[in-house]
Amino acid sequence: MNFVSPDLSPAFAEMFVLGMTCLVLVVDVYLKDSQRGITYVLSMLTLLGAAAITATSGVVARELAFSGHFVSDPMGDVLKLVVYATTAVVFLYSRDYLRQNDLFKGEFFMLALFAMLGIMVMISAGSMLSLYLGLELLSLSMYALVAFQRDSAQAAEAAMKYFVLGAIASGCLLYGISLLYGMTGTISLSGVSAIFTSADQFNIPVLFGLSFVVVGVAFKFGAVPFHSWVPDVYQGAPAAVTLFIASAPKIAAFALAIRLLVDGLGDLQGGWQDMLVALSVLSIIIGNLVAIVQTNIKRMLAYSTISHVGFILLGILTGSQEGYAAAMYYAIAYVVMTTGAFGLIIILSRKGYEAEHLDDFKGLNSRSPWLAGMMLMLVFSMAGIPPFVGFYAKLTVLMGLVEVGLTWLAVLALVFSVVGAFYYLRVVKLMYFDEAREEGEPEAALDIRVLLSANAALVLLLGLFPDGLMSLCIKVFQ
Amino acid sequence: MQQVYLTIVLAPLLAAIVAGVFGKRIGRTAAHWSTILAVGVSFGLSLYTLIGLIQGTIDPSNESVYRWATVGGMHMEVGFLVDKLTATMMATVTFVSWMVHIYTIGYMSDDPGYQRFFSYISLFTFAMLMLVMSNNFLQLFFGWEAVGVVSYLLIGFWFKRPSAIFANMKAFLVNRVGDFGFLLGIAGVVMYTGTLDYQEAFSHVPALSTQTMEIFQGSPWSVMSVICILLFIGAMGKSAQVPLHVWLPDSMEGPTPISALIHAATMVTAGIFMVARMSPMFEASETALSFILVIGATTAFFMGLLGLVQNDIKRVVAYSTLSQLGYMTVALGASAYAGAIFHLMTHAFFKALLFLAAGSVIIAMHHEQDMRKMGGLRKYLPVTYWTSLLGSLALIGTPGFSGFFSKDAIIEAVHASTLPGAGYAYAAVLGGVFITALYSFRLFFMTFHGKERMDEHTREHLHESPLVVTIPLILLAIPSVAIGWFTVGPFLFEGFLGSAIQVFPGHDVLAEIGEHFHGPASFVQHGVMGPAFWLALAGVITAWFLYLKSPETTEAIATRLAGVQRLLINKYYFDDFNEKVLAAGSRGLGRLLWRTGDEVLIDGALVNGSARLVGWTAGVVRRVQSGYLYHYAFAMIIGLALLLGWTLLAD
Amino acid sequence: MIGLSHYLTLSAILFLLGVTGIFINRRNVILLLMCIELMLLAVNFNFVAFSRFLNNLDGQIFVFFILTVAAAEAAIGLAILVVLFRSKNSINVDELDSMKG
Amino acid sequence: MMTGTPLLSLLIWVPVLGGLAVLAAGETRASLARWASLAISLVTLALSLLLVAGFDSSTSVMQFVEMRPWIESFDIYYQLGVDGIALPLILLTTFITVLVVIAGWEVIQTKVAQYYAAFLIMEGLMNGVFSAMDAMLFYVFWEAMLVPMFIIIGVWGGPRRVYATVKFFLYTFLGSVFMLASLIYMYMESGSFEITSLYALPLGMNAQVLIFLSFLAAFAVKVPMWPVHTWLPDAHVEAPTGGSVILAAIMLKMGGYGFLRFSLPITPDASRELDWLLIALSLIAVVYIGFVALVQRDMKKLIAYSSIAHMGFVTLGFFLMYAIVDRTGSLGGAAMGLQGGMVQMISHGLISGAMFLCVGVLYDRMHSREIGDYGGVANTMPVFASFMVLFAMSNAGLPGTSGFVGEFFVILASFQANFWFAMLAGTTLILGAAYTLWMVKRVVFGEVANDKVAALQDINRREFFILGVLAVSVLALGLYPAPLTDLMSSSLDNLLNQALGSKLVP
Amino acid sequence: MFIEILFYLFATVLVGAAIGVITARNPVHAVMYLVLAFFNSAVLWLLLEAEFLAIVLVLVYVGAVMVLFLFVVMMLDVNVESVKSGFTRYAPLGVVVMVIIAVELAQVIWVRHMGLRGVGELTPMPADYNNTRELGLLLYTEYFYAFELAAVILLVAIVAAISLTMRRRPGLKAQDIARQVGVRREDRVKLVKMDAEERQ
Repeated sequence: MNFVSPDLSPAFAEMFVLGMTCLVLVVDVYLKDSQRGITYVLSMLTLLGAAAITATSGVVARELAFSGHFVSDPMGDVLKLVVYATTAVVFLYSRDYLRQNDLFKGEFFMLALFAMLGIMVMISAGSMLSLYLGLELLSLSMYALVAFQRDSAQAAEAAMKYFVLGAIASGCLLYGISLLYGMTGTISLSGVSAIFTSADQFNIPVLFGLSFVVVGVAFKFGAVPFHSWVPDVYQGAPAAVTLFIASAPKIAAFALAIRLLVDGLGDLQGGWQDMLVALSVLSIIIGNLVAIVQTNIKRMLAYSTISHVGFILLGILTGSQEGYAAAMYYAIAYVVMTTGAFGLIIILSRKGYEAEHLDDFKGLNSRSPWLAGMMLMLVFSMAGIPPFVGFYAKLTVLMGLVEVGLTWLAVLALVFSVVGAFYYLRVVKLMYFDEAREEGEPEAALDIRVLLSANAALVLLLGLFPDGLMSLCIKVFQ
Repeated sequence: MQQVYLTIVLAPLLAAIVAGVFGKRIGRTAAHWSTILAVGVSFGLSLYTLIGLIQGTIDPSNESVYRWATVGGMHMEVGFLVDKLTATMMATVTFVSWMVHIYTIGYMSDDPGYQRFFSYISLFTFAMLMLVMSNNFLQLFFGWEAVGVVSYLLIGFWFKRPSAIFANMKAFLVNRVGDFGFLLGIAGVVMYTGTLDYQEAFSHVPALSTQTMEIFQGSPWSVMSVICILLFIGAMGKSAQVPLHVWLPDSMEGPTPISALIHAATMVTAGIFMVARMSPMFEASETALSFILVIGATTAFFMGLLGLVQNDIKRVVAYSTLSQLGYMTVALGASAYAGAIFHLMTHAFFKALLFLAAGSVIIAMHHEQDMRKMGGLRKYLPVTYWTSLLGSLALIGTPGFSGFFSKDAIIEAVHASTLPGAGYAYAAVLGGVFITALYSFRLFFMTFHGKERMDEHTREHLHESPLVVTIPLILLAIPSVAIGWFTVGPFLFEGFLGSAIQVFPGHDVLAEIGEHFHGPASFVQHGVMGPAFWLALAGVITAWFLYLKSPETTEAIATRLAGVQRLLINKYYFDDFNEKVLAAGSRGLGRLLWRTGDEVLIDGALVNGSARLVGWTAGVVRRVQSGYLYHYAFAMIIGLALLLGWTLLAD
Repeated sequence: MIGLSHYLTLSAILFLLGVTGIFINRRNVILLLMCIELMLLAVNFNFVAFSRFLNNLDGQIFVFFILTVAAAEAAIGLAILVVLFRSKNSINVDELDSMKG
Repeated sequence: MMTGTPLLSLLIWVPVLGGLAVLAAGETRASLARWASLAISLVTLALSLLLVAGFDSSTSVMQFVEMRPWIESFDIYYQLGVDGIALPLILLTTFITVLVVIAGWEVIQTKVAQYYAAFLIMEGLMNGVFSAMDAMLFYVFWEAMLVPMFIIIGVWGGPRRVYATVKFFLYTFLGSVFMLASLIYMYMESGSFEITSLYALPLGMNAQVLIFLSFLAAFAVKVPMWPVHTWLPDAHVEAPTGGSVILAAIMLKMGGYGFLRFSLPITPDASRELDWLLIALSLIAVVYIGFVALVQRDMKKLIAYSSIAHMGFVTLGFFLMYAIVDRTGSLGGAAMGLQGGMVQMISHGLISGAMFLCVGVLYDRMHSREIGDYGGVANTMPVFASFMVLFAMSNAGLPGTSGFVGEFFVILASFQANFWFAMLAGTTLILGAAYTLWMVKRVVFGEVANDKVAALQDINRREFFILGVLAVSVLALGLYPAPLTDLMSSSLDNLLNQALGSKLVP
Repeated sequence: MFIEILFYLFATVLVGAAIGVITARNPVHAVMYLVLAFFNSAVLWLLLEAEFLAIVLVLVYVGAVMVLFLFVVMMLDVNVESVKSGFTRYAPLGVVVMVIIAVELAQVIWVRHMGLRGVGELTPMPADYNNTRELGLLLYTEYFYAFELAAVILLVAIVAAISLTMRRRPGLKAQDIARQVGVRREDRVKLVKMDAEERQ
């Protein structure tokens, strides 16, 4: 028995988040409803502290910890920081919305923090096991969050669908993992990576395992045909939860893909490339097409997400460092844009009323030019119009594609982004060209307004000066 | 001298701007005085130039004023080429214009657009001077189009009249058809000579005369023929040659001074002038000359015929103008450029006179233009009567009158010409003489003699026109009668125009005639013995018989030749063809292209069609998202199955 | 001789039966949860079999965690089910169609 | 030359930031927005005049070059510069924007600040397009322009504005994405987005043809060339006057500019190979669209179609060079085609702008663009009628006005390429006059058609100023185009050399 | 041979039970079939000498999870008869797809032998081999991190389950121990002092 106490330092951030979440859990029990603000502040402090820890950890190279189950590398740190920020933004946007809808409970923050912890685990996963556990931690919290508004039948329905489909997906993922384990005898990603060689990309059983794994990854992303949950969940969940689901977990999905497909199965790139090509093409086509006929903005954004996911996958499937960096850049840009868009939906919502119909955006420019302007930037950014960040996201992905000779894919993606522009334009049309259905400026707290402005400004600033983030993404993959 | 030339050109322009832009502010009198003064100055200086050139105190000059643009290494400049040809044109144009300015004071006295009118005619004078004084094709084209625009504005001067604004558009468009050819001709010149300058271009002609180009695969055409015919198409538009003549009769919708100035004396002769100016080029292509000859002859005869059935006094004169332009064109075709220019000059005087006289009649008749409502005006309008008699005599070529010298020279020249088509042309011009006399005196008799057919009210108010009208008539009558006597010699036979006109020896019909020329008196004597004189006389007598002596014979003939009459009244159906086939066809084609091409095919099928396709597909695809959990699961499993299957198949 | 392939086949059959159960059934949602358990059981079979045939305990450890997670998953799944039942008064899969398109 | 002052940057950012400032000032202070916008646009105009003053037209190298790293990860630079091709277009932009600002003075009463902000931002972006020397920077400006234009047409446009503006946006967006793909491809080949390094990049024939076609997709839509022109009539008809003016005067020019800046020098061999296609499309535009314009009942639509026909001359002029050089071996004719196209662009900018402003003047009074609703406007609006006739004449290519110059050059050049090209191009003399004058006849001349026309007021001082300034420019350019042609000639000669060279991979 | 018989016996029952799960009309029956399936699996795992997991499966899974299922089924009292037809219209198609996947899997498992390297014959473990001990050794050393995570997941499950299902009905009377314990005499008993009535 030689038990060596493991070096815990790489996982300080995770431990801090876990500890603080437990603290929130305990503190929250003793709070009256009127004092929930303390939970909120504590949650925010958790994020702040975690950010401080991660930011100061100064990881420069890839390090393994916990017998290889934990990896810390610069990419992970960057992604984690993005996740903290996203979660904080989600909390801030949601605060008043939750209050108005009697959802301002400690459980929301706890579950969200647990979900975030799951994301962090996934980001730092060094083995298929920790990847799986992180995924489940995230998923279980998410299922609960979706059903969080207990009096809403839609939310419960959405949660049920999400749960069942998610379980199938994790079943598939596990099945795939089990096959991979069977063929390699290890569950550590680096171990798997050491065993497979590029010759294995023609090895049918390996590819079988890979297929199952890809199903799991694709589900997490919401890529067609594993996308069915996305629109229903986005629509059914309360806007605050949708905001969360739509943002941070995409980073998790990206991490999942990178850890599993690149870190673990990088040598099988030839195998999964074709699969991802099919998935991304379908996602871009179906996402953009079906978004056109939506009348519910949450649903529309869901389909738009699906098409964005197609782009992220395009970046990953290149199998090149530039492509991964592009996908990461895209994922981050997507998160920035999508938080803004859902943030605006939250601002427009009132007590007992979700501003989820596209018509709710009618005449927003007359009601509040400022909000309309912010949404304008967000929407054009999503459509990929320069000088907003969405354009550079697409650009980097396309450059990655062209570099590996997949020009036809780039052209196809571009053409469908034109199709997609149509429904984004519709939002602008509603805001700017139509008469308002109701009068008065939507009410929102100052900090939320500032946040939204900052969010939109970020979309613009990252567009005007895209290099900082871009070079960061490239650096972490070198 | 450049300052002088610039003054000649710019004075009318300046006056036009003053009268046009500040017309309201400076009032009517100031408007007409400023323009009359400016054109007067131009005339004075033009005359000075002409005399100077004749006397040799001024050298012909070819100078550029400024560089317009440099393109592809080619300088395009604006400049003046002043030689005797130019100076003659300048003097004629400014003189007639000046007269018309003065006349207008009376004619337009009660029109609300008084200042505007003066501005336009001054502007016209500027444009016409730019045209004739140009030393290059660019400026020529500028003047060419500018006179067209002013003509457009003036024909539509009374823009409330539907007929006027129809006529001006028609005039512009028909002219544009000519300009289309003209511009292509210029393009040809640029391509083959690399310059827009006349002199430089002419210097390339000898080298080009044997060169060919392929317009249709495999059939080489002479470059010079192509260029000259294209240029001549421009002249056909401007000088109203068949089949681009249709605008001229309609242009009579404009005020009469305009008809005199633009549509008789000056603008319409621009084509003639241009061909004469380009004589070195046209000489290089017999094909083009033949073409010109035939077109001119056709115009001269057949347009004259149309004058016989018109009742509108101005339209008769207009057809007469067409016919006379045909004569000039024939002269060009026969290489008798000097004859053409000579006829141009004499015609400018007597035709302006006739128009102004007609205008005087119209004033007296309170803007009634139908000759059937006139008659017996002789006693009411003595000055007009006598001046129009002189004008008509000049027009029909009465020996000794100016028109005689020029027309007879043309007839002789055609007779002497050996080009293909010369025989036809000779017949046509001779027939034209008879027709000219017939319609001229038909007009004269119907207007001034016979029964007074106007209504009582008009008759009571009949009186001679004011002095501003009659003085120009008298002043124009003088050259109409006399100028031929003094100028025929130098113009036609003594090389007055000098090097401005170049004729290949083989074509030089005037020189041939010139061998028999022994002064104007003998020319008259010779003319009296020629067929032309007798034909003219016959025409006058026939007119007297048909329209004064025995109108019933006229009717009998008319019924006998009903078919011919219908043809003539409908102007050979040119207008019908243009309106019902060309214009309507264009509109129909436009509508077809718009509705079918743009709206149905491109927009409907391609643009909206693809949008609809996208929408339809989206509608279908969204149905897959049925809301049922088992469908969603099924979709996932199918996805899985496909991934697995693909791996197996790819193996 | 019972080899690895036998176990794998058995596991594959179980997995597919689980999946099939999910999408051919239009009865209540509980059944779906049970089908998920079947799928996980199949996965566990794989792991156990591989672990045994590879002489490598990692697989069994993995199964241990899967069992844990599956329990948590079942708890949450059932909780959602209860919420669903309370708000809809039905757990029919057929009636979960308020959102579509 | 003003060294050190980043004039081009100022030209881009002064209006953009100014526009944002106007936007921030809000809707409550409309007159402040107006005056501020006027001031900003005037400053920008002054800046562009400084540019002209410091420009050396004897050389074809880029001037006022600014270069800063922008996206280093992809070697994308913030690189600006102008040559004789871009400079006139920048000047046109700043000039027209001032007029547009004035033109909206009393007409726009709703969301004034947004209106002006949109135009100012547009101005900056358009200047950016014309001065960008990095292909990606160019693309960014190129696409970003769609946003303000989309808003302008959609918010202040006519009844079918939504259809029109969406159509405009998607059409142009679809066209330009192909260009993006090509740019990326070339970046992969050359490792740089710098336009000058793309000039130097050798490319195989197939690659060139594909790149050429993708550029064609982008630029042909913008120009627009037949058969991708149908967005233009709709967009023009529905756009507010200012929008139509900017659209016609400047945005269409970007397509032409793109051909010169990208297609010809980057893919010379493909251009040579496919020049027949461009010439054919241009001639179709001239003839086909000429006929279509003839039967329009809506004034703006008519002018829009006439724009397409006139832009046909631009593209015709640009792509004649190969045929000319093959047939005559003379570079002069080829240069003439290029010059003609360029002059036509500038001139069309002035004339179409003026025509749209004229229609705007009428529309503001009668709220109708139907030709049938008018008649005899000259009776009640004589001054306006004079302007209208003048601009109509220049639209019909009357010598002495700018409309003639470009057409003249192009027809001269096309004759050197092929007699039939000239023949078909020359039909514009007839068709152009026909549709323009027919419209003038029905609108301006004739008896007063109805009470509404009878009640018309002649143009006020503001309108007189705008139209007057345009009239003076149209005449000045027509009577003395040498300054313009001299400004462009060395750059165009240089372009000609590039376009006639070959850069096939050996 | 004995092993084979056992394997096929239990495997058959297992598959039968699984089919029972997905076809049973009555949810209670389905749960029972599932329990049967778990038991059979446990036995099969014993054949694979994974004793600890087999026990855990029975104890934890059948003992806790399946009971929970039963509990919920009972609690929700789902009306069995309300469902007329149990299968979707696409069920046959679904089965076809599943058969296709099955064929694909079989192809890989039997024809390609999973592409395994180094998988030999099954050699029985030594007699002193303690599966539980070996697992425990690994679990608390190498899998320490995962173990903690599993704990967190369970915590999440608890939090989630409680927050989703616990509700306070307005009329519900709940016991409050603290209040019960902390009650003071003064709160419950009120001594009222009143004058004695005068005797009649």
